Amino acid sequence: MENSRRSFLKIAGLSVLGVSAGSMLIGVTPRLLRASDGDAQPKFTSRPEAMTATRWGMVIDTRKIDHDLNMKLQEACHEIHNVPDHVGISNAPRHEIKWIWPTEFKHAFPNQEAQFLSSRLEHTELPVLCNHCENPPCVQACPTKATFKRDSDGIVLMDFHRCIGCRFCMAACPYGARSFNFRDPRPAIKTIRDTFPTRSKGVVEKCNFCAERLAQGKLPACVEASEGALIFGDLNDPGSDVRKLLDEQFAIRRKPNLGTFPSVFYIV
Amino acid sequence: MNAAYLYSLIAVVVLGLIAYAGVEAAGLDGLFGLVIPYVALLIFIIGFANRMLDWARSAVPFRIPTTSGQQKSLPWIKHAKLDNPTTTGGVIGRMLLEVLLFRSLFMNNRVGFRQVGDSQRIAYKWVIWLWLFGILFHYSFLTVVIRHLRFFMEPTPLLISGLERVDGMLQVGLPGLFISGVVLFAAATMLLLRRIVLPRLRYISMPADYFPLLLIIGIAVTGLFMRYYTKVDISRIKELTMGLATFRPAIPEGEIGGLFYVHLFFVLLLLAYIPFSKLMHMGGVFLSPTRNMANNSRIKRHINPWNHPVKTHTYEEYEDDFREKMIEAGLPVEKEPK
Amino acid sequence: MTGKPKDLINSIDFTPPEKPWDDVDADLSSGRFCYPTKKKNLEYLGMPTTTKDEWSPADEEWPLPDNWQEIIYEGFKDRLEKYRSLKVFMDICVRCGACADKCHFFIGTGDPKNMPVLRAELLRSVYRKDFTTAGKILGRLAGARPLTKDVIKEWFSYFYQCSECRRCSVYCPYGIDTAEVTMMARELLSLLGLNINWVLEPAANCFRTGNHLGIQPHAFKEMVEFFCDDIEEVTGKRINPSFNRKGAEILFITPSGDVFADPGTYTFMGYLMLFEHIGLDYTLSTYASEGGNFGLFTSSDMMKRLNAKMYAEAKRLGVKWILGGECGHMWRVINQYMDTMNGPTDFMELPVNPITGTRFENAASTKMVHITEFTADLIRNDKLKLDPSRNDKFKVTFHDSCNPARAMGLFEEPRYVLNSVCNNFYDMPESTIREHTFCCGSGSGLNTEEIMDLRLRGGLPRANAVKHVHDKYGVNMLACICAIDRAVFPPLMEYWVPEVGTTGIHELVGNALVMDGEIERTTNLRFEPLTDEETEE
Amino acid sequence: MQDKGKIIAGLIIFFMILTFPFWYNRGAASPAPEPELTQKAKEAKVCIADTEYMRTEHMQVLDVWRDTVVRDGKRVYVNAEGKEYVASLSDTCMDCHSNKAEFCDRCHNYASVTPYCWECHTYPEEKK
Repeated sequence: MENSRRSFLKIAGLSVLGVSAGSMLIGVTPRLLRASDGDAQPKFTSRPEAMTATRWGMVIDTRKIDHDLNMKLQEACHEIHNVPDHVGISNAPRHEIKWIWPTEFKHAFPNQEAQFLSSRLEHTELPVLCNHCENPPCVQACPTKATFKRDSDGIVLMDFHRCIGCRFCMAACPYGARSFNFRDPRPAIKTIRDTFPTRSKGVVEKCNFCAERLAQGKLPACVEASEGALIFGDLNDPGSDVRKLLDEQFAIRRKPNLGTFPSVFYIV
Repeated sequence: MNAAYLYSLIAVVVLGLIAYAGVEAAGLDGLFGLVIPYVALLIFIIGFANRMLDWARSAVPFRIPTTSGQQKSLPWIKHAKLDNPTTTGGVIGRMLLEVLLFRSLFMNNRVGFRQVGDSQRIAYKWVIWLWLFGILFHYSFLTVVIRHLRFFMEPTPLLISGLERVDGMLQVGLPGLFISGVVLFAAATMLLLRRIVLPRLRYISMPADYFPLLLIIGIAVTGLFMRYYTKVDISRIKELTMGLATFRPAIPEGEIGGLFYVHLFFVLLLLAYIPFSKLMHMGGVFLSPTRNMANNSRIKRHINPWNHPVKTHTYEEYEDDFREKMIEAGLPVEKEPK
Repeated sequence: MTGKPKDLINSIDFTPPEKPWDDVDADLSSGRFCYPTKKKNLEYLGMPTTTKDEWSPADEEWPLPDNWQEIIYEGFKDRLEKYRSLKVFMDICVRCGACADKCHFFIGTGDPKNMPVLRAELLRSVYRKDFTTAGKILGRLAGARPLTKDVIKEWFSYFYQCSECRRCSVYCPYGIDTAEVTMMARELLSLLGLNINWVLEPAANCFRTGNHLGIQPHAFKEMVEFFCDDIEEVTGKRINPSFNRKGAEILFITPSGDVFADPGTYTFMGYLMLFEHIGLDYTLSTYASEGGNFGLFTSSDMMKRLNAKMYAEAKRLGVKWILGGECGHMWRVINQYMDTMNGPTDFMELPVNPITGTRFENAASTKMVHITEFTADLIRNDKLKLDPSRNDKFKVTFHDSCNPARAMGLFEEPRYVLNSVCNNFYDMPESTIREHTFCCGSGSGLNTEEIMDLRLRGGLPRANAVKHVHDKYGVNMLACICAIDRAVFPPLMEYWVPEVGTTGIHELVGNALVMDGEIERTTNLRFEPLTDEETEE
Repeated sequence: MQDKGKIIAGLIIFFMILTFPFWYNRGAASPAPEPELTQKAKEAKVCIADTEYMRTEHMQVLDVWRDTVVRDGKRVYVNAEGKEYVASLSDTCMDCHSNKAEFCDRCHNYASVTPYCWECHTYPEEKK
């Protein structure tokens, strides 16, 4: 059913029509905001402990990265986000779902001069994830606005409810940061955590900079697990940890020539 | 009757108000929720059967199919088995294409004038709109009707929940948008606008053409409103409808709302209206002799039940009239003159 | 009477009038109606008459019997019981408008009552008033209106502006056939003695002499012999056809129009040459000397009365089967009515082509074969020696006559014959041929001089398509398989596309047929040189 | 009278289909089920809004919640009385109404409504 719904949309190109018709119908006046009774209006707010920034960013100190840490990062992330692990069920590479994963320097930075690379960089894998670009091509590619960049803090997010599985975003992302659920993810999740939803078959997913944790005043799971190798903060705040680090250390970003302006920096 | 639609619009609005006021002001929930449904259903069944049997009572004296393809003739000439059927199978095929796909409407074209040099020429353009709106209208209506069976069956059959899933596959909004409802509303509105906007169509349209369309639009609008906007408690509604479907009619406790009764009243009006209106085309299409007969009267003799003898001019009478002249011209005659 | 073609076509306006249609009276000014039947014809046929011998539809007061409303009511009721088609067609129209611009009379006049839907509404409105509950209660709101004398006038006007061509029926989602409605309306009008002379005079003639034109037996024979003289002059071969001969294998019946008027006469000559060439054992009948049937345009009873002589004569002469010539409505009667009305035909045998041995299984019950089926079979089996170059001066197109097209489905046979006997054949655009074909504009007995303007308008869609292929391919000859067409097209083409002539298919067969022992031909059957100097370039 | 048999047969089939719900239910009564409240819900007495409103609008609430949470990042809902709730189906709704089968499914099944919430969101029994 899921697939038929998605392929239908893909073929018919009705997505825009559907969304607009739907929002037209239900969006006339959100009854919810007209209150059920009484004069007071219901409203939404954020928790006081929520962490805020105007542009979240991350600095990865590659000098502190080793294989074990890489694994730890991924585990921390994938576990709390109910990311399925299809290994053993299906080994097809395209079935793999990953939010943060280790890769070799030459793959992470294909445009960098890699001759006579320090053996440290040559042999260590670096963690890569969604770059939460300032100019994200995936957002432009999405026909239903399921992928969007949050105005308030610059995080590139996915609204899974809206994703129709067209995978335009995957084609648009230069970093391969997105995965598609070719299979039902639930059987491949060891322990389903009820603090985060799973996804359904036919939906794209990726790193969300732990937006749900930031809202609770917690750092991203990978940062927490990184033993100081990953530093997280507001790129627009000159006094933030990330900015301080970037002041001191030379850092590079992935595929800078594409003009996407990643928010993830690598100190090499 | 250029303002014919006004009569029908007023009629529909008044009827809607009657149901609304009847329930909200006069508290006639029982009348609108329990009595009228059974009455309307009875009117429909009896009226529909009556109409069909009335048609059945009339004779079919001749085989008069409209042939829209090559006849069956010499074996090396390709016979159009569906458009000019000679067998029952062919007729069934032709009828199915007609009833399920509206084939005749599909080949509709429009006449217009084209300037060639200093004079005009007639030109024809294939137009698909009537077919498109027609088929969208009918199929979305059918889907909506079948979907509503969930209110009359417990447990809801898988087939119906399956249809709901397909109908709701856009998964837009909450409650999930059903494509059929929106399409029904849009197609019915287009069919109505067509009648109002196109001068030729406005000229041939009568109140009886606008009334059912407006009634159906009324049904669609009240339905869409209840589902997406004002909201109703559908558990209670199902309690009411299940009461009807199990012959234990009762008005459930608690508020259902006047809008629901307007919706229901419109539906029942439509149901009761069918046997007395052009909407009988749903049954009549199967009885149309130009489509439901095979073109085989040269192959197999068709019997006219009222075939009566007529006065003819026999050869004998003819020869009596012209015998002399015939003999003179050397034509053979049966009887020599005395 | 009628202006230039350009002005006529520019004058067509599809915009409906301001007033609703039931407030617009029928236009019964001179030239807008067919002359009513002379009383003698009605009396001869034993049909109801009007109360005055001489009257005109333009008169304010029509000579109707006192109980005219009752007559119509009873007649309507009777027909609703006898014809399911009528009852269903009265009830199920949804006025979707698909038929509106399919009628050639609507296209040519722009008169909304010539839209099939409104034409039928003329009858439906009265039906609703008298026979439906909704109509009785709601009246005009339900589209019902009382039967008044104005309604009768309207019926007379518009049911004689329908040529029963059935084109609307093809496009109707329910197959509602205005021809059927028109036939019923004409029957109802006939009950009041209202009929048109151009239909009833031929019908009366046919009843008496066996053919519409009233040709008496000796004259019929003389005319055919005259054709034989012409054939001898062109081919050097003498043909002596037999008449009323008992024991012949086949009875040949064709419309009398082919005996009487050009260009049908050339088609008749083509038949004679073909039969002579293959040595067919056939006979002509002076009694069954008419294939056509103007009873079809009057009432089913009249149709049956005129049709009866075909089988009666076949039985009297003891033939095995009947061969029918090129005629339109004749074939509607033969295909859809004849066997039901005047069968069964157990005195005949399943038609077998004596030359090829082909069994015409599709005529197993009627025992009557269409001449183009017969000729196509001969050509397919290589039994004819044909020289199509003798028709090279013609660039031919083919008009599907309404009845063989939409009441029979005879599409490929004539085209096969045409392609075999001439080198230049071009079909008209798809939307105007085969089941989509347009009427000549004068079918169903409307081929009468007094409504020439209307006929030219009704024929416009057909002429327009002919003009198209004339401009595109240089078509100069319009072939058809209908005697009414052959009478209608010469004036129609003269007006709209003067460069195009009219022919029957078997005229072209006659031209192309290389007969045994014939002299070298220098002219065609019209005594025209085989090639035109002008066209030779 | 031709084809009368066929017409009557067709009519009977048509009416059988039309009245199918009557045959299907065979007159068996089926009252609307009432959602069952857990002890916790009973004690709480109030939901985020009054019951009548929640009966008809709960799906709307969830729809607005999910949009606001996901897209605007505002995760706390303040109701008309000023009480704050974390706008979360799994954490808030299902905390009180932890009996999905008795609270949600009964009515949804009765009304043949199949929400696809549970394709992604967890509910208490699912926790392993």
